[in-house]
Amino acid sequence: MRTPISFFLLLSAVLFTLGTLGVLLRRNALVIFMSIELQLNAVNLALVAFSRQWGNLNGQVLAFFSMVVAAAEVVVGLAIIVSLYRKRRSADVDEASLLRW
Amino acid sequence: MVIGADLPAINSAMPIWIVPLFPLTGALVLLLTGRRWRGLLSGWFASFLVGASFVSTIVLLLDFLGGDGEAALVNRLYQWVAAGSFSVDVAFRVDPLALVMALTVSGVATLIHIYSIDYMRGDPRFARFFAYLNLFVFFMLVLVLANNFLLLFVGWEGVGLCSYLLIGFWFERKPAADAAKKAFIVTRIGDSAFLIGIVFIWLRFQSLDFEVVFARAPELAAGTATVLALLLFAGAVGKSAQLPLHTWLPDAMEGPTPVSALIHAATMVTAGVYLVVRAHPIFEASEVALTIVATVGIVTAIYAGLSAIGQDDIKRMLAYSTISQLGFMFFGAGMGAYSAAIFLLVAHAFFKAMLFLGAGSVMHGLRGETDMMRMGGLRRAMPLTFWTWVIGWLAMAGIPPLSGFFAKDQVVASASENGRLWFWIAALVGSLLTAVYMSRATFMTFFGRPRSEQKPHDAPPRMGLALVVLAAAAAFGGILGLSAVNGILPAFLEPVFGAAEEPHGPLTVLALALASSAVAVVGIGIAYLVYGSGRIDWVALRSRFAGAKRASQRGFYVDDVYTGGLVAPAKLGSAFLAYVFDRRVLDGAVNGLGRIIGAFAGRGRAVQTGRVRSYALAVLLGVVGVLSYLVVRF
Amino acid sequence: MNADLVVFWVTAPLSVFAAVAMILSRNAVHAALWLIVNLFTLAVLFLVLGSPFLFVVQIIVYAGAIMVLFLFVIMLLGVDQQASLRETIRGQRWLAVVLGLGLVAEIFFAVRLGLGLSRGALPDFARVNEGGNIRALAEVLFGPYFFPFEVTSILLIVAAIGAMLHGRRRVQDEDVIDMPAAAE
Amino acid sequence: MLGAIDWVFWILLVARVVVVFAALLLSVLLAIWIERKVIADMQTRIGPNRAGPAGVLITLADGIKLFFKEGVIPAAASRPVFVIAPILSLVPAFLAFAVIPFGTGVTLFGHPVPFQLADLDIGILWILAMGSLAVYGVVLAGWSSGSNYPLLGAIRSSAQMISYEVGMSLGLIAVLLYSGGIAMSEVVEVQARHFDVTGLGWLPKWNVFFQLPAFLIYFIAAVAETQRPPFDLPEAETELVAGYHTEYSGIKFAMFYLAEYVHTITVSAVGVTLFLGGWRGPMFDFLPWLWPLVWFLLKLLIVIFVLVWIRATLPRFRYDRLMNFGWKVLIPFGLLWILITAAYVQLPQTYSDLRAALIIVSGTLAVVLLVSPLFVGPPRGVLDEGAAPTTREP
Repeated sequence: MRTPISFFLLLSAVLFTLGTLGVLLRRNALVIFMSIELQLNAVNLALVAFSRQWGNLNGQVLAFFSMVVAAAEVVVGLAIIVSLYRKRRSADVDEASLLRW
Repeated sequence: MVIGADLPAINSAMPIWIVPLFPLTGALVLLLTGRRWRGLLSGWFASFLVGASFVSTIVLLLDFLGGDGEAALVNRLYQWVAAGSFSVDVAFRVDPLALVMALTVSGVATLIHIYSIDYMRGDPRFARFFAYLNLFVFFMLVLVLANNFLLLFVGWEGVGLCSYLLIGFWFERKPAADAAKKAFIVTRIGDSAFLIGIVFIWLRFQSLDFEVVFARAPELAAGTATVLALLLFAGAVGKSAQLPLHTWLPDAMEGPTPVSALIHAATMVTAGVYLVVRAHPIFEASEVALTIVATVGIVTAIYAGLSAIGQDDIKRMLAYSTISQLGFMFFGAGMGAYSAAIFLLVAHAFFKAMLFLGAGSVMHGLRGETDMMRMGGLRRAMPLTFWTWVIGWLAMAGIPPLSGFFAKDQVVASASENGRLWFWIAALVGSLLTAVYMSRATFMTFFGRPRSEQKPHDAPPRMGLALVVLAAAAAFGGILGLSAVNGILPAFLEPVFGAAEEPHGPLTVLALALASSAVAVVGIGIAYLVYGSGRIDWVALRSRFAGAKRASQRGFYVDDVYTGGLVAPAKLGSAFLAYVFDRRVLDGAVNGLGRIIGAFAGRGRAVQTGRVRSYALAVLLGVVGVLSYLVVRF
Repeated sequence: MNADLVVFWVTAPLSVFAAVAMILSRNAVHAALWLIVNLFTLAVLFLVLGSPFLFVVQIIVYAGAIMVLFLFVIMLLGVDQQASLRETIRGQRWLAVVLGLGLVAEIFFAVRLGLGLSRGALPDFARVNEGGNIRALAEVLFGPYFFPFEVTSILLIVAAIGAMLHGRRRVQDEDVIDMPAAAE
Repeated sequence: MLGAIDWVFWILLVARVVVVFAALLLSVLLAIWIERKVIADMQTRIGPNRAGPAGVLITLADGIKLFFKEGVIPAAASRPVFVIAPILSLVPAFLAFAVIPFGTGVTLFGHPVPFQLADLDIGILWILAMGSLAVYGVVLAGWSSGSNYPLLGAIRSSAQMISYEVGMSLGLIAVLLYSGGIAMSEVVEVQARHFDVTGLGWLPKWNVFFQLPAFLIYFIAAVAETQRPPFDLPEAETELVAGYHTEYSGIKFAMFYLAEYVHTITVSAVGVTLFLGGWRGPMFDFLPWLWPLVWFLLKLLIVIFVLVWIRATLPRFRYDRLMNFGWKVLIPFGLLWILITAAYVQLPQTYSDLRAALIIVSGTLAVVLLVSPLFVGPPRGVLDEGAAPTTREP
């Protein structure tokens, strides 16, 4: 393999930032949630790249765990969004500001 | 799990933990799935598991008898606590004493489970009742099979918990809920002392294992031994309802009757006796402690006997009689007659469980009536209950050749053998009282004219089964200990207590036996004269001696003294703290602080927009800030 | 020109494009589809980085389960109207973009400081993947990482039960049969 | 590097892809014809009999007809997704076939040509991955049609596919544990052993014998995955018209139809490979590369025949029954079976065979007994079917 690992890391950084921007700019809870998934994936890419760089499998294992945790997180998060939607008839996060003063 | 890994020499065919595992399984399954069970199935399930526990205990017994003469089989499951040098294993121990206790517990519990199936039928929390019963059996087995003080304490507190849950099983009724709380709190006083005792044991011996502690107990200085023994004894006093911590037991009769039979007569309350007997090397290191045990025991026995005579409620009468009998057991233990105490414990488990179940059967037949003033003449309507009751009554009164005679005779005789004449006389007085109050209850309940309009009926067959089996045990249990020196039980227990000595008191065995039978007959005679013969108008007698009657019925006002002397001042003090100190001083300070903080917070809360995205932006700001610091630093 | 470099330069721009398209899609379903495209490109990159196992797990878990759940929820709720992209919080947009650029720049510097932007000689991964990537990964997963692995299984169960309870419609009180039928 | 490219290798590879693709298409044509013929036979009808000998070309004729029909796109549809959806349902079905070995292979021009597109390390996982992608075609088709029936049909189908995919994975995991390998070739290799019981030495140790429960789980889940009867709820036309592809017509509809059959053939082939010994069978010296093909096709034909037979025999499930069966029977059973298989694989390493068997049997009983209270009796708060709702006494 001749591709420098730093390329992957930079791609990961770009994707992570795009995910961050998605969280910050969008108001639909589902799209925000997808952006979080994008961030997680960017991190996974970095982890796998590190694993390749240092020649051991710890990074891959960590990425695997992060996928498992992501699955659990999505299940719970979607359940929350569904019940939020049932209550408020809207998936707009700006409207769900009950905790404001 | 490595089972008994460090004990290769012992070839126990069956691991000991199997025995408590059965009821634990039952309790867990029933607690988790209680509402799904329909009908009586859960009761059968629970009874089956406890029965399995009984059978496996018998297997253990056979293993032990067939073993190579080891004094005890020990299974270490795993290291439970490891904190610095403090290390405790979860380990179970089987020796003759533990086996006798475990057999009694699981055997009586099996019968009472079966009895309860009919007794509790139709209760909306049927399955939960059996879950608690199973849980109780589990903890009780842990208690008797434990190999160290801490595990014993776990079982000890566990049975306390189950006692609380079961006394308050019908918690919708305020008296039941109150009684449950009372039982829990009063026994806790003793338990605290017990726990302190355990800590002392650790400090002194650096171990809590029975082998280590008991092997080194004779080294104890007399003073240390006294303190240690009295701390343990305080726990026993609470659990076994001895003076002055006895007040919870009569109230505990608010629980379902099978619970009274199992927990508050046959098993849990005897745990105190078991503890004293188990820890006898510590007690023996202090003459003072033994004397105190004996004194407390005999005083309690006489006090509770007097109180029992005044009771009209059949269950409270039995409760006081239990206190009294437990007093006898402590008396025996205090006299050094350990196997006699255990013998009385086993016999008492049989006949008192039977009497309670008989009382339950009477209540069952009379739709929950417990007042003996409204019973009478039941022997025709309930022949089975009556005849089994008669066996229990005579056994308890000490009529030969029933089990109670042998057991009590040995306990009473132990005083004579020690040459303590006054103790012996006091014990005879206690026996006399026992015979009197039991006979009184019998005559009031089963003889004379019926004093209620109800149509009583006899117990259904499953309840009858438990009655008959227990009555048979009460009748023939004496075989276990025909002689204090070389009977079956004393011989079996010999490895634990050492060989019994030939009696050397001023009176011969035969004379002692004659004396105690005579006392029993006299007691029954007195009761017959007053309550059974019809020649004395005992109802009129009651009103003539109303003061004495009330004093006896109220347990000589011990409870009222507690209420007035301890509870009321405590309540008053709490009220002052709650309504004056807390409201004015503490609340004032807190409110003032709160107002100050609130004033600051009013400014700060403007930051909280409630919009998730603003918060996320703030997080990003932080991330970028921290990262730029790191990048600049490197 | 190496095969893996070709693959990288094909998938990386596609991946970035898909991510941009995702956050700019006005329709939630389209956003989800773009995210799926992005996930596939990442899966391919995992393959390039020597982890066929993560490649297939990425497809099964992310593409096969997570994104299907997303689509399912979108369809169930019917929140697929065209969303307005107008910003409502003052200053949010440009601050976000500036900070995002800052983040990328910082990571760029960090990578340059740490790894260097192109350094050849990578360790031999064939030895690490001895006997197949799955076997090698299993050795690590069920060796030093065994306890966390077991913990994740508990996490999954708890998440499933939690989601079930959370998403369940409340049963009306009068429909509940609480009292067990009186036994006999 | 460019100059060193081995042209023959690449041409053979491309040829392999093309041949497999064409063979799969051809087998779909035949499979549809077989299905119609067999069902007709079972219902004492004649079935297709016009196009070609015994109507064998009927599918081709149908395909040509559909190809020339007008492809209607509803006005409310989301156009790009509407077009992509049928492709998305076709591609994974084809791709899954790539890892299935259907013969030993031959050597051409000095290059070994295995009868398998790719023997991936991740064989079984690849099949699972492709199976999980199949949902997209359904979901997107239903959503993009912009109409209610397809949407409801898609929700139903995708819920069904997601649910049964779990059961299917459990079945496959059991085989994977039992075989000790993930690559398809390893699984086939394991099944080459024979029974070492006297009198049964001729019988190959196919996974179907010792993994019968896993086979049943896989088979049921596979039928549900492909949405064939009796699990063809999405096509319960009385309720949902034609399910998720109600709005499709012409060549796009043909693609869904094709995908369905490719999927059927693929899961059958997977079943044959994992449970029925794959291409293994008695070999002869004459044309050694041919026999594996023959055996594989024969087994495939038998499985497809069984599928058709089931279709002709069983009535359709009710939807809630289907979900209940999937979640409350198939999955717990699958988990239990994995437990048993794992014990079977692991325990003999430490214990003697007899003790291991004892532990497995008693452990299984214990698990079943402990868990069974959860499955017996009506759970709290759920009414019995048909029972009048009882209200709480005031």
